[in-house]
Amino acid sequence: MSFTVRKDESSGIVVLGVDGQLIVGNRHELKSKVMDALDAGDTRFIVDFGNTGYIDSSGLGVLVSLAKKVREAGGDLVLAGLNEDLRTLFELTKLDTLFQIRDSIEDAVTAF
Amino acid sequence: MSFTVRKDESSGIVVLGVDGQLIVGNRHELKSKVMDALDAGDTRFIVDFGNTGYIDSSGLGVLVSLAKKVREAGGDLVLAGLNEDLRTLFELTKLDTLFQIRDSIEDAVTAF
Amino acid sequence: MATRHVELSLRVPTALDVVEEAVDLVARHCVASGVSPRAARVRLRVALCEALANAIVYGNELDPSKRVDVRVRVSGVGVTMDVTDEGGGFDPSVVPDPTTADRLMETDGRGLFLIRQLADEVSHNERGNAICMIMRHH
Amino acid sequence: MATRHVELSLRVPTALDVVEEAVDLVARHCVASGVSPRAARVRLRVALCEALANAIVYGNELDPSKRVDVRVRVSGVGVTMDVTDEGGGFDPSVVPDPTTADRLMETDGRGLFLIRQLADEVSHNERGNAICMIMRHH
Ligand SMILES: Nc1ncnc2c1ncn2[C@@H]1O[C@H](COP(=O)(O)OP(=O)(O)O)[C@@H](O)[C@H]1O
Ligand SMILES: Nc1ncnc2c1ncn2[C@@H]1O[C@H](COP(=O)(O)OP(=O)(O)O)[C@@H](O)[C@H]1O
Repeated sequence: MSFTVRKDESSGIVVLGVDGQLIVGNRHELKSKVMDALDAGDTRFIVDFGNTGYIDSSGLGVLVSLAKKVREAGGDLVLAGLNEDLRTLFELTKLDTLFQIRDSIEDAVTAF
Repeated sequence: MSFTVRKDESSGIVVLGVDGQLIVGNRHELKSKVMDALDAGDTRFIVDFGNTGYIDSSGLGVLVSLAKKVREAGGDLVLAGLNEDLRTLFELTKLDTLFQIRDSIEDAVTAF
Repeated sequence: MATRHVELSLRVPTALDVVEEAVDLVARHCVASGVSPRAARVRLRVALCEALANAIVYGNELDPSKRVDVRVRVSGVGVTMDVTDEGGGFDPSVVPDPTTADRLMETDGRGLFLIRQLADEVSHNERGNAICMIMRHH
Repeated sequence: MATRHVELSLRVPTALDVVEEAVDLVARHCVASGVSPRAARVRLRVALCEALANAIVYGNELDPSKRVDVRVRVSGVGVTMDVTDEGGGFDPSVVPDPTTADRLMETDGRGLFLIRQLADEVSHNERGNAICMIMRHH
């Protein structure tokens, strides 16, 4: 379970990879990684769920909280790589109306 | 968990592969596979533990029982491919004195 | 497939960093007992994760002297998971819907809602410190 | 590594075909709790497998209305596994050594011996229907 941070070469967008779970026990790590990047001046973020197992309500909550902060800074946080089961979690909670959700990172890059 | 039976091409020796466990729940399968081959006239057997997880005392017991029957028929049953942990089980129970134990199937073929 | 299954109980310490381990253990057990890997991957894991987090945070109030008990039974019909904490309980009927427009931007309050959406049946004991979730095989 | 671990209990039906599943579940849990995979692969698995088989065959005499209870605790010192059946028990002090020349060709009688060789400490309750095995981290 770990989070990776990299910059997309051509666009300069920050891509955060969620490897494993995004849940109550580790969501603070993701939050601090995004906050660090915001402090460093980044405002465009993609969260890549291609290697994610599951997300709980705390994980959804931290995404909401981060999206608020990123938008306040004039940027956006776009979600990518969600499989059908993970996407269902966003649909059930109606958070699919709050986030831009794209199939792949390449698609997500064009969402900004 | 399954047992495979094949004949070594050049020697005609029956090679039994133990994939998974050889334990109380499945030892009868191994027994009947060897008994079938004995009935068909085979007397030389190698049991290949290269893909084996663990062996319990029932598994050891079935090997003892089969070795007796095979030797009564004038043949032998040689063990191969045991890792260090599995070999320890034979050493602890002194069954390493009862069986020919060889590192590889190629070595075991030369034991007859 | 054997109809009689191993029944699993876990005694979980009041610590959020063991939730993932407990959830994994239960999910793998359920798959070994015939639950579809697909159902176990997200649906079952998320429901159990929510129930455990609530038991640890709200039930046991992070008190390390307390424990959470989990009991899992797999039958031909489905999986039954009971999660019991040592807290005073709560009234599950007053938890609001987190999907209304005014609550959509909230960071909390989606746990019980998700459990109710993901499980086929959810019930609580009278005190409110035990939740029972049933997920039927589909 | 967290010092407080999930404590595992299993209620196992009296059926030999679930032994492997129960053993796997315990072994994976132990590894997740910090036991070395090497120790879990054969040593722990064989010891537990023997105890379960004895509980099912001799303790519960294959009576499907009976159950075997397994309790597993991992601490900083090692793993403690208790296996309890519903039988009348036995006297473990009279079980003979299976490695003597006259017994070497026997097909049975190596279970308890292996448990004693593989575990660091083995004890039984007075009735003889419960065995406690301790395997220390090395
Ligand atoms: N086991 C429990 N013991 C006491 N209160 C609980 C328990 N589970 C849930 N609650 C209460 O129900 C509320 C809603 O829980 P939930 O829907 O999971 O959202 P969240 O955990 O994000 O607040 C919690 O804020 C808490 O007050
Ligand atoms: N849980 C138990 N309840 C009753 N008797 C037992 C139990 N475990 C072991 N025994 C007795 O101890 C004997 C030796 O057991 P063991 O060393 O495992 O060898 P085996 O199972 O091959 O006979 C058994 O034959 C049985 O009589």
